[in-house]
Amino acid sequence: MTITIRIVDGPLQDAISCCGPNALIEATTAIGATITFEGIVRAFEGERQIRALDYEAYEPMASQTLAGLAQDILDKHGLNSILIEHSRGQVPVGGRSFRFVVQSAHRKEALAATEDFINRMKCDVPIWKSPIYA
Amino acid sequence: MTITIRIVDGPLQDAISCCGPNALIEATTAIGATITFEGIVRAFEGERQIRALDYEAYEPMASQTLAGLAQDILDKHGLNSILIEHSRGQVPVGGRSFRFVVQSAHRKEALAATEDFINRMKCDVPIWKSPIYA
Amino acid sequence: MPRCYTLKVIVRVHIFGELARELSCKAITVDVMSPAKVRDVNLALAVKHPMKAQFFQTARLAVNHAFSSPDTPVQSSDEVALIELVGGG
Amino acid sequence: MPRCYTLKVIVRVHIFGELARELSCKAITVDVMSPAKVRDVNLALAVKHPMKAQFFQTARLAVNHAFSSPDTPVQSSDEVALIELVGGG
Repeated sequence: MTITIRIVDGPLQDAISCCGPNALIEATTAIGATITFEGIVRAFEGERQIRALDYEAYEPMASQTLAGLAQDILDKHGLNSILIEHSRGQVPVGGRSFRFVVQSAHRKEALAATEDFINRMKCDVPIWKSPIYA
Repeated sequence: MTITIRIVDGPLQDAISCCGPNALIEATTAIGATITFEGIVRAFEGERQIRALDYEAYEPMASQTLAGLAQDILDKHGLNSILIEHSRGQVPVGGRSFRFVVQSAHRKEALAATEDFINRMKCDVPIWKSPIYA
Repeated sequence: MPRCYTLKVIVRVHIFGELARELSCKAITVDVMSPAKVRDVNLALAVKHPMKAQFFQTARLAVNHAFSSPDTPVQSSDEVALIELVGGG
Repeated sequence: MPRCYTLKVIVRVHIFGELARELSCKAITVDVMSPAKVRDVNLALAVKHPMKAQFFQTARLAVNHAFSSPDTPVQSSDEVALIELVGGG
């Protein structure tokens, strides 16, 4: 069981940093499902066009809270691994600012964990975003 | 709105074939969430160790059913795009046999669509798997 | 004039997966009376395989790559497939 | 012997995001009486910013990077942060 938390400056890379998704997290033949959720910066905040979002993370609390939440979710759903990457600083429109990767034996718990995590993250993780208007 | 269906011989590649996930599906600044679900062949079927799964697809019905289901889900949840890749033939333990990628404006509909699709796929898509024991 | 003969429809039903392995074949051929419907094919399959009669009587059949209803007409030229026990992914 | 003076705790509360932009600062410093609890800090924030009193009275504070309860003790050396209106991802 592996938990990886990364706060990354600027937009996240296309693929998870380092190796392939399997190699990266856990190479076990018991994994039957992987879900990757990615958050991407959209061109509009409400009615107004933006060129980027600026993310402010209160560290080390942001990482600690993400790790604590990941551990909760991992235990609750009986998962194999969770990886979380979140941007800090500016991410332009179209860029990835958040990635959540879960690996588990079956698809059911992977899906439930993804939903659970994303709902809870918005409340408790001290990361703020500010629009930078176009 | 794009729907892509691919039946691939053998295991799926690490990344979605061709370009990055964004470029591949839809490059629009309205996309705020991407979910990638991947099914991976596990080492055990029940108590018995396997070395691979052999997938048999009844074509063109398999592709047609996947496309019809994808269209339903896309319309129902108001998504931007769906990509589906499914293996045919042998996929060894640890290999990817299924990939579902959805892009939407918000995370909520992407999550709901992923769950909806995976639940419905198991019932209606004429693809059978047979264990190849170790 | 009385109708003294029946027209026969020969239907080849493709089977897959576990079922194909169990029966050691890729298709089951059955004869049904014309005009034939999907329900007749189900019944003919059940008669041919009495050990699995209950399964065949209600198994889901596709005609020309589309799921059918019991009243869907079936002709010899149609491609019929039994789409049951599916489990991709 | 009567206690004729109060000990004062100076608490610096870090603020972020929209709130920091609105108040044009990164932290709010408040004085509270010793021994201080988180509820005292909330109240002091409300008193200092009457226009946002209702918000500050119930805003969630973290003490040394952990979410607190109203009765969590606070000292001058503690790192206090207001974690409200969070919205990462």
